[in-house]
Amino acid sequence: MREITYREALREALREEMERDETVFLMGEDIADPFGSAYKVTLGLSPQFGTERVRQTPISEQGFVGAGVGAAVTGMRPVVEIMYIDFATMAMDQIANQAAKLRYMSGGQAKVPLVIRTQGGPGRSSAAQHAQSLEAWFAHIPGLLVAMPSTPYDAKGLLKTAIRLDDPVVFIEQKLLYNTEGPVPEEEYTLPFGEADVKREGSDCTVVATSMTVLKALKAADILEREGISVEVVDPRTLFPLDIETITASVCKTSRVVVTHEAVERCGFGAEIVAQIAQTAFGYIDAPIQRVCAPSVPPPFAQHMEAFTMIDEHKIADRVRRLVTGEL
Amino acid sequence: MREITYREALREALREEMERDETVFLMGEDIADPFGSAYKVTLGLSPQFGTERVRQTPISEQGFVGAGVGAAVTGMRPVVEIMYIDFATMAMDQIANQAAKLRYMSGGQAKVPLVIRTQGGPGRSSAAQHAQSLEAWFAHIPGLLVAMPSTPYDAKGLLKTAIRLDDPVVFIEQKLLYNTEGPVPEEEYTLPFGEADVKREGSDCTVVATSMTVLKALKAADILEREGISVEVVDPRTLFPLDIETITASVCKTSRVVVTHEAVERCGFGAEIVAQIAQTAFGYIDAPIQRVCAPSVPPPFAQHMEAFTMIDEHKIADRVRRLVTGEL
Amino acid sequence: MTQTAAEREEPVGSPPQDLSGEQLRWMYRRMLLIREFENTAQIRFEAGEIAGFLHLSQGQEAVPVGTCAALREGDTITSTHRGHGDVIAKGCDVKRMFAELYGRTTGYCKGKGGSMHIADFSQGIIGANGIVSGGLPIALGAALSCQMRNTDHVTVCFFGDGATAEGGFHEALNLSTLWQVPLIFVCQNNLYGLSQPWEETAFQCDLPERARTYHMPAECVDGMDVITVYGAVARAVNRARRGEGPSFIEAKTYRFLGHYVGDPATYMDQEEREGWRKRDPIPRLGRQLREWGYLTDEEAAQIRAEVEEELQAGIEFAKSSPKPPAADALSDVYVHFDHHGEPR
Amino acid sequence: MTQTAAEREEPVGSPPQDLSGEQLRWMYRRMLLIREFENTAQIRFEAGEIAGFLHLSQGQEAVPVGTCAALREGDTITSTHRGHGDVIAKGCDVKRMFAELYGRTTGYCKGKGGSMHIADFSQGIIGANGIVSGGLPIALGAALSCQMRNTDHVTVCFFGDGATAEGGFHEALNLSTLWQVPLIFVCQNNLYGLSQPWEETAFQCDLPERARTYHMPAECVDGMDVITVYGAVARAVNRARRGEGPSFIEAKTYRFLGHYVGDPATYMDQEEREGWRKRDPIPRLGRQLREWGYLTDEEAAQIRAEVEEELQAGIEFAKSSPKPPAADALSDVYVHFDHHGEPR
Ligand SMILES: Cc1ncc(C[n+]2csc(CCOP(=O)(O)OP(=O)(O)O)c2C)c(N)n1
Ligand SMILES: Cc1ncc(C[n+]2csc(CCOP(=O)(O)OP(=O)(O)O)c2C)c(N)n1
Ligand SMILES: [Mg+2]
Ligand SMILES: [Mg+2]
Repeated sequence: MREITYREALREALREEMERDETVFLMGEDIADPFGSAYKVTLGLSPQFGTERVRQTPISEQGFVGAGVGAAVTGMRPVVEIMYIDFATMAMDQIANQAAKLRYMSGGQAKVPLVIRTQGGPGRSSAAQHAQSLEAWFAHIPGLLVAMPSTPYDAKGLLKTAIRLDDPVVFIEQKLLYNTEGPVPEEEYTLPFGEADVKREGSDCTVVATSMTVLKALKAADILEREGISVEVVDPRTLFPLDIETITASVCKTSRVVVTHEAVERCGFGAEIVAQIAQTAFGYIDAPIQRVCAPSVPPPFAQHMEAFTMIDEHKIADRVRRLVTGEL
Repeated sequence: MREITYREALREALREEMERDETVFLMGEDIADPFGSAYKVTLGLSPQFGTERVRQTPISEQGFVGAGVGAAVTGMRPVVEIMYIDFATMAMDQIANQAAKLRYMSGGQAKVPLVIRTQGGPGRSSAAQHAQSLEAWFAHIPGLLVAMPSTPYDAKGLLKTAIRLDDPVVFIEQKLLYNTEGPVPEEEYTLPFGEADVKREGSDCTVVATSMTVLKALKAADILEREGISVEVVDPRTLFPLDIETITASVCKTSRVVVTHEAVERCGFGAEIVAQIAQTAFGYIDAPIQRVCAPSVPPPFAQHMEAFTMIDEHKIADRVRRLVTGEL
Repeated sequence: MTQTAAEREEPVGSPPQDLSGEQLRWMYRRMLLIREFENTAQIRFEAGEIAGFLHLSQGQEAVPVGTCAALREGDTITSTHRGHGDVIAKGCDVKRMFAELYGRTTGYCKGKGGSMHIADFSQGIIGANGIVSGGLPIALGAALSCQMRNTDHVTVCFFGDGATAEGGFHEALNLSTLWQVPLIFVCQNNLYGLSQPWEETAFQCDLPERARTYHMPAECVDGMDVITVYGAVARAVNRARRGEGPSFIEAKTYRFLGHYVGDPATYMDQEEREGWRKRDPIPRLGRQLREWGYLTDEEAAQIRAEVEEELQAGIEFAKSSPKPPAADALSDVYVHFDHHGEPR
Repeated sequence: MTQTAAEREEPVGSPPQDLSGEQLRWMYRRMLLIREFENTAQIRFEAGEIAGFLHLSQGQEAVPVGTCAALREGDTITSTHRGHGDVIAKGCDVKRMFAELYGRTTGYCKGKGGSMHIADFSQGIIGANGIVSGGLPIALGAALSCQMRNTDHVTVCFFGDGATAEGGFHEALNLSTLWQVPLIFVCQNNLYGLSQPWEETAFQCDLPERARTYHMPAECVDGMDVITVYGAVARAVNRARRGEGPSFIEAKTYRFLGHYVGDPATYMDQEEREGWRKRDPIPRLGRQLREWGYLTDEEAAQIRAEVEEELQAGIEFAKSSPKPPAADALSDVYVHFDHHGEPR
C-alpha cells in the first residue's frame, strides 16, 4: 500500500468530503493558500474550493466556532480549525455550552454536524501556551465526541467519519505527527467511532496509549520484546465513544496495564481509563494500574526540560518492565 | 458553638479578609447592594467597603477575570466572582493560560494571589447551562489550586486561606449549600489547603465525597448504620492539593471505596481519585472501586429528570451496600 | 432619554403605509399573547407549578413582534434567557411552551430545556440561550448558512444591552460585516442587565455609533412602538435579502418587572418604572388601531377572549400532558450514540 | 495609506521641543539594540542554537521605543508573542533575554518561558504573551491596580492589529473607560496578523474611531516615526497620570519579515515591503539626529559598536550560562506547593 503522511491523509479526507458534499466547508485562521494553515493541512484546498469554502477568519475563536455551530444547525457541515488546542480556551462556551448541548437542550431537535479540528502536544519548544493536551476537558463534556488519531490511516478514516456524523466532534491532531508516514489505501474508506485498535498484540502487559504515545508505546514494545517481554498496545482512537470492551479484553488477557498519554497526569483522560478498568476488570489485574503521563506542570520552553516532561519509549518500557517483574 | 449558614460563613471570610488587608477587593457581576450577588454572598459588603472594593462589572467574564490576573500580579489580592461555573467557559484563557501559568512561564517571578469564586451543581432546575460541575477542568490545569468546601466551617476557613495564598485558587461553592447551617467559631481561624477531613469514621467502606455529596454521603452512612454497615466519609476539601494520604489510609482500613461527586462520571475528578487509589492502595482493596457520579448527560430542566441525574443518599447507600455484601 | 420619554404622552400619529389592518391586528394580538403568556406563567410559577428560572419580558413585547412581523418562513432567529416574547413572535405555540415550562413530553424540548432553552428548529427558532451573548456567534453562523446555501433568508439575532459587554458581541459584529451576511442585530436595550443599569455596562455608549464603526447601517429606535420597530427591521431585512449585509438596531425598551420572578428589583427607580409603564406598547397600539379604524372595542374584546382561551387551553394541554419518564434524562445527548457511547 | 506612505520621502522636520539630545540618542540606541538583537537571534535560530518560535519585530522598533520613552519606573507594560522590542524598550537586558532564548538558568524565565513569555516583573514588564489578545485584560487589571493603590503609575498595553478581532479587545476597552483607569492601548498595526492582511481582520475599520465609541481619546500615528509615537504616548500618559483615564493609539507600522523565522511570507507583496523598508525608523531617526546636530558620524559608529558589543557579550553570557537541570521543569508551578501539592 502507498505510504503518505498524517498531514496528507488529513488533507485527503477534507478534500474528498468537500468534493462529495458541498455543504462541507472549512473555517479557521490562515487556512487559505499560500499560507495553508499553521501545519499546512489545508494547503492546496483554497485553490480547488475557493475562499468561500476554505474560509479564512480573523483571530476570533469564539466568533468562528460559534459561526460553525450556527451553520451546523442550519444545514451546513462546517469543519473549523483551532490553530492550537490551547486557543480553544477562547471558545469554550461555544464548544461546551452550545455545540455540545444544543441537541439535548432542544429535546433532540438540533443536529450539530460540526467538526472542530485542532492540534496539541509538546515537542517543539512551544512553551506553556502552545503545547498543552486538553482532550480530557472535551471528553468530560456530554454531547461532544472526541477523536485522537495516531496514524495516517486512522486520521483519514476518522476525519471522514467525523465530517459525516451529525454530532459535534473535537478532532485532535498532534504537531509532531504531521510528518509521520504510514500506509493509506487509495480507495475510499471510513473508520467507525468507538472502535479501539490493537496496534500490536502481546501477552505480558497492556499499554493503552493515545495519539503520539501510541508510537512511543510501539517502540517500547520493540525494546521489551528483545528482553522477552510481550506488550500489547491498544489505541482507543476515539476517547468518546470509548471502546472499553477492547481495552478490558486486553487487560483481562495480560493482567497488567499501563495507561499513557501526553497530557498531564492529574485528571487526564488516563484517569478515566484507569477508573473504568478498576471497576470492570478488577478481578483480572495482578498489579497496580500504572499511568505514564506528563508530570502536572505546564509545558516548559527549553528543549531539555520539555523532553524531561515528555513521554518516550524509555519511560513506558521502564514502567512496563518494572510492572512485569513485580517491582511495582 | 454558634451555627451560621454556608453563605454567612463565606461572607464573614470576605469581610474579615477585607478588613485585615486593604489590597483585598471583590469584582463580579451584580455583587454590590442592593442585589448583593446572585446567591447573596456579598450582600452587605458594598455599604461597608464601598463600590471601589466591591466592584461591580459588566457581563465581561474574560475582561474582569483578566483584570483580576493583572491586579494580582501587581500588588492587589482580587477575589473575582463568576456567577455560575458554566460561565467560566467565557474566561478559560485567563484562568488556564494566564493565571495558572504566569508564575511558571516567568520562571517563578510572578505571584498570582487571585481567588476565583464560583458556584456549580444541579438542584434548582437551572438546566444545561446553569448547573454543571466543572471542577475537573480546573484540577487538570497545573498552576491552579481548587477548593470545594462542603460545610460552613470549611467554607470560611478555606476561603480565608485562599485569599492569603499567593497562588491562584478556583473556589467552588454549591448553590444548594448556601442555606445549609453548621457550627462556625466566633474566633478567627483558617484551614490549610491539602488536608482532607474525615467527616465520619467507619470501618466497612470508605466514601470519598466532595461538596454537596458529602452531605449525601453522611445521610447514606446514617441509613447504613441502621443496617449494621459502618461507613467512613472522607472529604478532600481541596482537590488540589489533594490529601491522598488520608484517603488511602481510610481505604486501607476499610478495604472498600466508593467515590462520589455531582459532576458527570466521565473524566470527572472521581476518576483521578480512583486512579490514585488504584495505584497506591492496590493491594488493600477487596472489591472493584466504585464511582457514584452523575450520568454523562447535560443537566436536564424538569425537576424529576434533574433529580434522576443527581446524587442522593439512596444512590450512595445502595452502592455501598452492594459493595459490602459482595454483589459488585 | 429615559426621563423625557417616560413622561411624554405618546401621539397616535397616522396609519403606516406599509402595514395592513390585518398585519397590525396580528401584531396587537401577538403582543397581547406574549404579555398574557408571561402573566400566566408568572402566576403558575409563583404557585409552585413551574420550576427553574423565569425571566419575563413584560414591556418589551413590541420589539420581537415588530421584528418578526418583518420576517418570513425560512428566516432564523436566536434569542436569550428572556426569550418568551421572541419565540412567540416568531411562531412558537404557547401550548408547547407551557408544556415545556411544566417539564412535559409535549414541550418544545421534551422538558429538557425549560424557559431558557425553548427552540423550534422547524420554524427557524434555533434557541433561546442561557449564556448572555451566547446566541450572537450562533446567529452569525446561521446567517452565513443563509448566504452559503444561496437563499434569500435572513437571520435575526436578539440580545440584551448587557450582552454588549461580552467579547462575543464584538466578534459577531466584526465577522458579520467582513462576510456581509444577512444578519440583523436587534439589541433589546431594556436599560438593565440584571441589577446593573445600562450606564454601568458601557460608558456613555451610543450603540448605533459603535455598530457603524463595523460599517453596517445602524439606528436606535423606540422599542415601545411596534410600528417603528417593524419599519426599521423591514428596511434591514430588505437590505439583507438583497445581499447588502448586516444591520444593527437598538430598540430602547424597558423591563417592567424584576430580572426574574422573585427579584424584588429594589435597584430600579420607582418613578422611572412608572414612567415607562405609561408607554406600554400594547395599549398604545390598541389606541392607534382604534383611532385608525382598524379595531373596534368588540374586536379588541374578542382578541382578548381568544388569547385568554388560547392560554387556558395551553395550560390545560401542559398539565394534561405526560411527564417524561425520569430516565429520559439520558436520551437526546447524541444523534448516533447513547450516553454511554453505544451506537444507536 | 500603505501605497502612498511607502513611496513618500520622509522629511526630516525640525527637532522636537520636548526631547533632549540625550533622550533622542537613547531612542536611537534602543531601536538599534532591538534591531540587532533580533538580527542576532535570527542568525542563531537559523543556526539551530535557539528553539521554539521566534517572532521578529523588525521595522516596528519605533513603536515600543517611542512608547517606553514616555514611561518611567513603576509603570507597567504587557506585550505579545512579538515582544522583544517592547521588553527591550522598557528595560530588559539583552543578556538575560539571550539566556532565555538559549534556555539557561540566567534567562529571565530560567528557560521555562522562551521568546514568547519574557517578563521582568521588577521592571513592570509583566509578560509577553503567547495568546493573541491575552495581555489586554491583564493590562486592564494592572492599570486598575495602579489606580487602586493610589499611585500615579500607568500601564501600557501593546497588541497587534490581529488582536483587535478578539473579544477580549472589546472587553478591555469597555471596562477601561467605565473605570477610568490609567491605561494606554498601543496597537502596533503592522498590517498583518500572521498571513492575513489587516483589511481581512476588520472591514474598512478605522480603529481610533472605534476606540472613541468607548469614550477615550484616540489617534492614529505614524509608527515609523519614533518622535511622533513618543508625542502621542506622552500626551496619553499625562492624561492617565492626571486621572483622566485611558487612551488609544494606533501606530501604523510594518513587519519587515515573515510572521516568524521560517515563514517565507509569500503572501506579502514585494513592492509593499520595499516601500515600507524605505521608511525604516532607525536610519530615519539617524538622519534627523545628524541634521539637528545631535549625532555625529563618530557617535553613530560608536553607538553601533557599543550595541554590537552588548549583543556579543549577551550571546557569550547566554552560551556560558548553565542549563537548568532538566528536573527544574518541575519547579515554579506554585508559590506554596510543589507540583505534587506538597507544601514547601
Ligand atoms: C455569560 C453569562 N454571564 C452572566 C450571566 C448571568 N445573567 C443572566 S441574564 C443577565 C443580565 C443580562 O442582561 P441583558 O443582556 O441586558 O438582558 P436582559 O436580562 O436585560 O434581557 C446576567 C448577568 C449569564 N447568563 N451568562
Ligand atoms: C488566541 C490566539 N489565536 C491564534 C493565535 C496564533 N497566532 C499567533 S500570532 C498571530 C497573528 C497575530 O497578529 P497581530 O495581533 O497583528 O500581531 P503580529 O503578529 O502582527 O505582531 C496568530 C493568529 C494565538 N497565538 N492566539
Ligand atoms: Mg437588559
Ligand atoms: Mg499584526
